[in-house]
Amino acid sequence: MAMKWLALVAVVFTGALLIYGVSDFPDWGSADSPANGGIEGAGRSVSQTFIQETKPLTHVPNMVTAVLADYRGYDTMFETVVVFAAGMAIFAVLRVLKTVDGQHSRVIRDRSVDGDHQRIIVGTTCKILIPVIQMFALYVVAHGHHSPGGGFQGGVILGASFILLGLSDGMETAMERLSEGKFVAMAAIGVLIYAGIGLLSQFVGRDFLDYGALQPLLGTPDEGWARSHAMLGVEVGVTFTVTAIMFAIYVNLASKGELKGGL
Amino acid sequence: MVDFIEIFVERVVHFIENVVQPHFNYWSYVVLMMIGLWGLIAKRNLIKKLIGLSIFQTAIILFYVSLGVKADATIPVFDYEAEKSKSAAVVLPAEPSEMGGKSDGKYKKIDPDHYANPLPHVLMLTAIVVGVATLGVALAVAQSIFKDFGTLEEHEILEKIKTGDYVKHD
Amino acid sequence: MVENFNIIILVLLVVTAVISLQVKDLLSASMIFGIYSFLICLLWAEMGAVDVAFTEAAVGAGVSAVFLIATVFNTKRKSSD
Amino acid sequence: MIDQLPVICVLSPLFGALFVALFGSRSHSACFPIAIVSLVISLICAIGCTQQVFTTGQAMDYFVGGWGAGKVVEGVEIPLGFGIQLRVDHLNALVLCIIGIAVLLVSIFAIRPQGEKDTEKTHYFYSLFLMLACGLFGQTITRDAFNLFVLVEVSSLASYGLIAMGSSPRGTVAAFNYIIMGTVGASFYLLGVGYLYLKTGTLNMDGIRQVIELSPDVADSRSVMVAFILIMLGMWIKMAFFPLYGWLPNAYSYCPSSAGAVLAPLMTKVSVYVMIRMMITVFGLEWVFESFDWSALIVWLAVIAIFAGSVFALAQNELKKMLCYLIVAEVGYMVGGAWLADADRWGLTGAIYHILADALMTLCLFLAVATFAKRAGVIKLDDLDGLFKKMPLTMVGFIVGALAMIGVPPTCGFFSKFYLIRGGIESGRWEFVIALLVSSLVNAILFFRIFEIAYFGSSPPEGHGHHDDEEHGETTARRGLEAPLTSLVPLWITAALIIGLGLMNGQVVEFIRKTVGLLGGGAA
Repeated sequence: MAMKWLALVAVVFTGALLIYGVSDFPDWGSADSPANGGIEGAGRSVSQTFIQETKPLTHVPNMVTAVLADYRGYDTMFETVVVFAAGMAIFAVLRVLKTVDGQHSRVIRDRSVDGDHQRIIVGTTCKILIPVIQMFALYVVAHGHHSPGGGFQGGVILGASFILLGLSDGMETAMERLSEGKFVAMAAIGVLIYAGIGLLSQFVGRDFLDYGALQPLLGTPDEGWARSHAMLGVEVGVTFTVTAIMFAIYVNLASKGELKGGL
Repeated sequence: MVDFIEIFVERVVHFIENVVQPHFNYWSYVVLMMIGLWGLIAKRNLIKKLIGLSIFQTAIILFYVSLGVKADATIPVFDYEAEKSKSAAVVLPAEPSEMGGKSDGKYKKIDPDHYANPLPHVLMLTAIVVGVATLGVALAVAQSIFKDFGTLEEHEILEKIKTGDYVKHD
Repeated sequence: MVENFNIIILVLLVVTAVISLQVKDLLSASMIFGIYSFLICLLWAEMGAVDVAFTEAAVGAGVSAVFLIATVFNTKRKSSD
Repeated sequence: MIDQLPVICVLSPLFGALFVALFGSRSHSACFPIAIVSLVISLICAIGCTQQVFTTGQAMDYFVGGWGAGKVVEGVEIPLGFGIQLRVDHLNALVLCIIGIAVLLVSIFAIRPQGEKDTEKTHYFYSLFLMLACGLFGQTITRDAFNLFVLVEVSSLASYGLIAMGSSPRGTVAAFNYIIMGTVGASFYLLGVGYLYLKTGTLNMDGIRQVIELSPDVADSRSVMVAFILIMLGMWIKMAFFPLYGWLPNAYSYCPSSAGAVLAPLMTKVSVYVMIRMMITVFGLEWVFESFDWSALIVWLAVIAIFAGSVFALAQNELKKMLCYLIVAEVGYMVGGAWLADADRWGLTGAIYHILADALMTLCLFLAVATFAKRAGVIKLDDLDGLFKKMPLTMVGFIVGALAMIGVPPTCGFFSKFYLIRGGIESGRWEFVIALLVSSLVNAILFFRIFEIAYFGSSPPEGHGHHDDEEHGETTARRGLEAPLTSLVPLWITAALIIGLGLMNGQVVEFIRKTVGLLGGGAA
């Protein structure tokens, strides 16, 4: 009960504070607010520069992708590291490496007639669905430059396709496709691709993640195209990590860290 | 009395029109956030706490997305057709002409008010992914707690800690 | 400037948020949280944040609901509050 | 090459973490060398940056992705805040060095991480440990308000994993609370940054300060004030400042001891650093102390924090928990010092110096306590009985740390208290001065009690079941209870650094005071 009162006090206090701050916000949807239009007399705001110069600088139509993977690519790299750290943390917390008496707590699903029927229907449907989902995921990754999408979304969808396989056909089947050693390595390689592309431009003699430096390597007509291609490489790295870790989190949570049995 | 009520209603309507309406999104983000915070503190079930935490985080994301909205803008993806068909280049007043970018040839200078602000979107992509990573770790810890205590209710866990009634590893 | 569409979704959001915190069955709570995520994704798509909406649809309504459900299956389904 | 040092400092542990995850599962013996090499590279980079800042007297700037402010790329002039800026200046150079030293020493100490469920998880431990280091370096070095949030989350997620992987069920519960509190703290910070972004249109710290300084409308607006409160609240949760400290003692005392040895000295200190960075760089000291004059209230909160921490520490009979409550008191020192609005900024100087000093002192004590726990099974104060004879070499390190905590002259603990008290006197905040002195007294009582137990023993030998203990003690004494060199060397290095930092206090303080805003009271 005491917690309820504490919660009430905290909620009322924080809410009042936030509303107090909201009261002198610019109107919702105003294009002239400092965030959108910049401070008066200070020239173009950062976001206006993003909108106007993304096309000349990187040849990428989707500004979100350009800002995400290039201008603020350092943020995105650490975002991928956050995902990787979450995966490692879950392994550290939950993974049971030594089975105590050789048997795990969960009985493998029953083989009754009814269960088999369900299995056939669900299994067949998912077998048809999963390739389509995976193809869509790859499309989302590849088309991130031109439409909404990119490494995270594609990675999550790709990871979800493996999760679906685990749900419909049992975790063992999914783990045959993507075993533990594989997905941990895949997650690490994903971040490594990202940071490696950044490091490559350092070797060329420019700053970290300066994709323009890769122009001679990629043989593009100008630096903008080099940025565009390097962003695609970076997105692929993100996809690797996100796919692997989403699946890893699922298998750990569903099997209490035993990576057997599952839901 | 009737006058009083009328004045009161008038005041409320005035308040809603001038204070709440232009900021409606911001107000509702505060409401959602407070629901999340309430769930976070007052709920005793650990999973409920995590749902509250997620609501709290999505409310913050709603706030960020709201601040990047421009009323007459489209999504932040470059629109070839629209840009090609524009008759005149838009020149911002504060901008010197020599840093105008490549306005020659293929497309003209882009009107920044035509597109939504991409920066908050980028930030929130990061925040969403951070949110799901935190949720995953928290759920793993919750399962680990369940393994040791056999319950996910906070008061029962505290009770068991007091009595020492839980699985102790050496 | 706020359109009615926004207001409807915002009201629904508040309703789903309260229900998912109040319902005693954790499986229902997870599902309703998935609905909440989907609604908020609609709202963001409407506001022009398509990338954010896409991510939220995949992450919030998809994967985190699965994570919650996996945990609920492995622990207890009933909650005291 | 020199100009690449800031980013290498952050990247090196990241690559280490990735290689550990890749190769560590096959052979655990690969983890340790990878960790050491990557952390040594980081430390060298941190020292190199400090050297550079010291010799040139200028801050080192680094723009990730080459999006430097004012640079012209393909005919486009890049504005400030377009990309992400890293900057090593007088404020964070030494903090970087301390982080580098602490993580390196702990990783040597943790050559065999103790207290986790099984040693099969060594590679997860090292991977998380290196990511924690990466996050700490990153959040110290970055100049971008949102990037700071991401790096706070990197280090937080790693620390959640490190705390929850311990074998104690109470540790898992503490980790859960820590996750909730940590996420709420980071979310408040994120929200504050959002309010600032709405009002200033940029995420670069210098950019935000320029807008606040130039435009009185923004500086006086409610949103900026709320943003400031939110950011401070978020950081106070993260650093366990007085009313919000509930998560800390359990989280740090029930986690694996090598994880505790790195989390306890660094996590709270880096949060204090972030708070000071926010005050100096984002809002500007003038705004903080003039437009938003809450100095009195916050110094009082700090005084309560110091008293509460000390009193709770006195009440504990578990060694680690006692140290955890002392951390709560020390956070009170730093927050109070930072908020003493004296004209010459001696309080703030003292607080920054105390970040360095306290990181070393806490590291020293936690290393010693972890060694006690590992070698002699010491958990409670009474277990220390006669430890002086059994582990004299470890005890030496512990004594140095304890004397620094009390504030005995040649150690750095004395000088940090000296500057803090000077700030307190100059600003006329006598309550803060008194709290500092009382806290030193309490620390003296606490540690001399420990010395007494460890030297003379707490109870007469005919105590309950003491016979077994003695026999056990005798056999172990023959084998040598003394810790191995991998534990002793980090401990002694820390102890030497405590004294070294104390002796060098003049130069260090002179260096710190070159931070913009600390000299002459105004931000430039």
